[in-house]
Amino acid sequence: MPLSEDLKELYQKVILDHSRSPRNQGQFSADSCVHIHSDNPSCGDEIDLYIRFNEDGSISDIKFEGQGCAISQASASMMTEKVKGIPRQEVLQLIQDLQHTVLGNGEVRSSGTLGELQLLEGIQKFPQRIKCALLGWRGLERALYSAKLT
Amino acid sequence: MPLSEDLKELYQKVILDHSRSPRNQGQFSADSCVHIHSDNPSCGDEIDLYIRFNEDGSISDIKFEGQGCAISQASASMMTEKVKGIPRQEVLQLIQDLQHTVLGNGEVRSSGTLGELQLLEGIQKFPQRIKCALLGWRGLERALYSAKLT
Amino acid sequence: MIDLSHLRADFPILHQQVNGQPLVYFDNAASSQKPRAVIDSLVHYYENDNANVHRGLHALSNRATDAFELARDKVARFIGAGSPDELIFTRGTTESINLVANIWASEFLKPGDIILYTGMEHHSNLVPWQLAAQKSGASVKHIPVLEDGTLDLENIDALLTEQVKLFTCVHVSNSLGTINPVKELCTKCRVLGINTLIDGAQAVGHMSVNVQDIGCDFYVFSGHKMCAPTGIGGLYGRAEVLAKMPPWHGGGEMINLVTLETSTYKAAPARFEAGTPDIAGVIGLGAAIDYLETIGIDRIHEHGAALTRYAMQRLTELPGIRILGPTTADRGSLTAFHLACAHPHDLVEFANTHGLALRGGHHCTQPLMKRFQIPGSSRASFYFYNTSTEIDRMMEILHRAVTFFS
Amino acid sequence: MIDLSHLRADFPILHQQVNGQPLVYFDNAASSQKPRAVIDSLVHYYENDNANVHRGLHALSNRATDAFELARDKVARFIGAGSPDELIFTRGTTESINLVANIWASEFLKPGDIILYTGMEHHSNLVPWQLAAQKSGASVKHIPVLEDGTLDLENIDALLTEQVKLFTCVHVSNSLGTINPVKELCTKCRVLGINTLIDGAQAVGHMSVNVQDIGCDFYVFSGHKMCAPTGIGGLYGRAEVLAKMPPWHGGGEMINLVTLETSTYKAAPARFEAGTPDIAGVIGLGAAIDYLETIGIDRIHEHGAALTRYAMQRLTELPGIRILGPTTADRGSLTAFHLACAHPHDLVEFANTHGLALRGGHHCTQPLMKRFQIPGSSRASFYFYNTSTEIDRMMEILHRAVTFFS
Ligand SMILES: Cc1ncc(COP(=O)(O)O)c(C=O)c1O
Ligand SMILES: Cc1ncc(COP(=O)(O)O)c(C=O)c1O
Repeated sequence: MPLSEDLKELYQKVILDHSRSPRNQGQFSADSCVHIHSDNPSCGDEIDLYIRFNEDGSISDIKFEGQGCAISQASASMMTEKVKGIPRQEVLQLIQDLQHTVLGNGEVRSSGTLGELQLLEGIQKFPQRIKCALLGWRGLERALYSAKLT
Repeated sequence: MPLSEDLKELYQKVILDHSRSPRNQGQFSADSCVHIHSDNPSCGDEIDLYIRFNEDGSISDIKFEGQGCAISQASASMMTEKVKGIPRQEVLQLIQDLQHTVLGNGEVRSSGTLGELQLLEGIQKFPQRIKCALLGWRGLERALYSAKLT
Repeated sequence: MIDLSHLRADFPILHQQVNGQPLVYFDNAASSQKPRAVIDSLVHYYENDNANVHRGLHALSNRATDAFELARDKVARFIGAGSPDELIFTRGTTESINLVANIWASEFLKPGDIILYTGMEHHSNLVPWQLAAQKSGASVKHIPVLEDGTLDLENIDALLTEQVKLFTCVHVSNSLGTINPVKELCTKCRVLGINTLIDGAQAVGHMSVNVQDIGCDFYVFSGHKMCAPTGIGGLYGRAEVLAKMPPWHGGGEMINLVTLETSTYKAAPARFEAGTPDIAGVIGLGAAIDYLETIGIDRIHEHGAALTRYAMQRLTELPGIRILGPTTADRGSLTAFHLACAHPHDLVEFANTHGLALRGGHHCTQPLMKRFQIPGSSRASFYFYNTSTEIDRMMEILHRAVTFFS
Repeated sequence: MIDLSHLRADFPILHQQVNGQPLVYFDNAASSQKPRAVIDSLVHYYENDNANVHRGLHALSNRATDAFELARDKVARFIGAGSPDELIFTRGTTESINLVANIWASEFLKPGDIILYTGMEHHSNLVPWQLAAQKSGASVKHIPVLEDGTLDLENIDALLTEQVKLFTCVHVSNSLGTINPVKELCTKCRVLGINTLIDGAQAVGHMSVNVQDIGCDFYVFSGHKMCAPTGIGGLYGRAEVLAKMPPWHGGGEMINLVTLETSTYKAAPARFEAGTPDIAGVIGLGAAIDYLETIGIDRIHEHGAALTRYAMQRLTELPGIRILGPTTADRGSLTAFHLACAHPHDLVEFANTHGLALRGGHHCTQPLMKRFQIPGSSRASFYFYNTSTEIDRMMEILHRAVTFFS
């Protein structure tokens, strides 16, 4: 398959759609959320995550603001749709699965749980874009570890 | 002519003889002479010139001490034999002639006046040795210009 | 437009397919390609003459030294230096600037002094001065960039205060294509006793450069952007200024006498070239200059300007395009733009799948991107081996990209 | 002696006549020759993959970046670094030392501190420390050299006082051939909290080197002495120490965020590699390591030691000869000597007219020459492509020289 086909696959409708109309855009007031800024200065991509946690460590609500390439913004947008409400342990597992999918290494626990995110698999053919796809996810991971747990 | 023949020519008996038994070795007491130190640290060659001048600027006596390669020491030794007693102007001319001979450029006023020094012509084939051949002469030049003239 | 397409035969790398399409290499501002003559000069050196320079008395070492110093003469002449002793070999523009920002600054910069640069400098001409300012207690100031991509010189005389000790400026901007009036600026500075450094990374090899005519104190450039090997570049320093600078690196070749306690140093250029240099790189740089001179530097400039004009004209076809930099005729041979529908990285990725090598991003000029309020731009940069047919091909691909991303 | 003479076919330069005689190249300690495989790696890079690294999103740039970082992995593994991030590319040994003497010293050196080096260091490992001491108010001290060319370590514990902040030492002396006990010395220093830098210019590529086993904080070397191109070398820095060091040069690739006022910086190795690197040089260094590994570094060492033993034994034939350095079996692959009848420069000149490339002079170790009270020495230095037949030829020529000059 020529690379231009791979590219089409990478930028499938879903991803272009998320990048053009990102879901869960915006922020919460500072005292009611964890705010994590991630950037990749070498390409100018930026993601600001605003996350509200439940008592049990699961995510009650999440928004983001950002700028950058289609991959970084779409990946973050898809992420915010995916992680709301599910238990902390499962989010951590999801982050790992997503990383394995994008890097094409390790084992994905159950690709079923990834859903739409499975589309990011196409990144494997574009290794220099991996950091774009993971930018928001790395922020989420930091947020999970920095959130005070009871 | 192969270079090994050129080399034989360069190190002719006369030059090897001067380098093994340098003429006018030694020094004068500091207050009675001009002392000039020249060195080429990149090859470790050193020449210390001790020169007594006549009232008219001509050299009344000259001695040297030094260490280094055969070329630098022989050239200095031959120089001390040559410059004693002749008028300042002629010494300056001689320095210039010698430089032209060694560098193979410019015009030698009269090769006759060079005598034995003409042998140093062979240096032209060994450009990296030119600074050895000129080490003592550059010192002499500085001495001539630094000597108080009446 | 003059036709230089026959020169493509000299560049083996250009004749390849990338992702099933013929390569169109428009990333010359990042690094140029190398002609057979330059590659051959390296091979010839390593197969015949390789040895350490300056220190040997044997045949190979003498040959290597002669070739090395001959290249210095060539480069010095090529940029119009007064003497080969004014030319110091470095790894490239970045190292050259850092040398000056360390050594000149350590001698001449005092607390309260000002270094004046511009808003369109490459990171390599910003960061070293910020570091030098931090060390010395000096500060940095900049000349703003106007909307049209030229320098705002209206207040230049007010900016050139007595505190300014060094003015530095890019000759040709790698992000905008602007050619700055470096001669006028250096003349002003010279009168005021302000030292000057010109970043010629995008100028040397693209247009005629004469450092004495410009009247700068320092001029810096990279070989890899002008057909020479990677890893070699130059620093021109006016003899008078170099003579006042303390040594840079310590080591072999820059010393006179070394003891276990202290040492004495040679004069320029040796003073600033400690250790074994990139001998093959220097010889390759000489070969690159020989090659460029057979074409003629003015023809190279003319061809680059014509290609750029053509590209800029055709780019306006694209909906939602914003073209950066001046629209005047006299420009560097590159054009940068931003498409509303696609982030530069997405666009460059798309181009690559069609065999087109563009560059997307901040081009090491983050402050400039901020000034124009864009996350980055896409850039097409040309050299003499590029053709208008390649620009047509680029346009075909960009049109497709617009359809794809819209 | 193992026979590696078939490898001579890999080195185009060796098959030439110099002054009508077959070239005998015994100046390997100054710079080694390059095998076809290394030359080819440069040609391949320039003909296929040349582009700037790290910054592009197009195919050539990705290929160049991959090849560049693959070479970093290779070099890091070759010297036993813990991670590729501990390997910084520089122009060579001299630049590597100067980086540390500037950057480590600016952070860690205070007035009253002591830098301890040895009496057998190359100028490149003396002058940078003298300059650093001048700047910081620290001072330099040295471990003396014994008559047999080894370090005088009797008082080492007394020398390693609390004031000593850095100890540096050549791994294999380029003037004596001594192999210093760097592991023992670094272990001592580690216990005392003293940082260590080992100059491996004559060791890497000649013998097995493992920086973690040695236990040093810094290890430096030059590619051009180990079959790689000119202009490339390395600095190993222990991660923990590198992490504490401020940036070196400012410029592209070493920054995170740049504004017109200030900037933030990446971690090692990028932090210390501003600007476009010598991409082809790095790739060539990787190719050199591949080549050396097909031979086997232990065989290279064994062959060099055997050649040196043979040369040292035969040199004793010459009247009035003084051979420098240890006479023990475990030595670097070089031997330096002084003939009473001829100054080294005269001898080397004579050798050259017979096709033999020796080195004569102070070998950038003036203090060592002073210590042994000689104006300089003649040096024959070997690599794996040299043979005992060539040593026989050298002896023939040296015998003639004795006759000529006596
Ligand atoms: C204007 C300008 N300055 C400086 C540089 C840095 O050059 P180098 O990376 O060769 O040191 C570049 C190129 O990247 C440039 O375009
Ligand atoms: C022991 C030693 N240290 C340092 C150097 C300097 O290496 P370079 O000139 O490659 O920087 C050399 C070689 O000349 C050497 O032999």
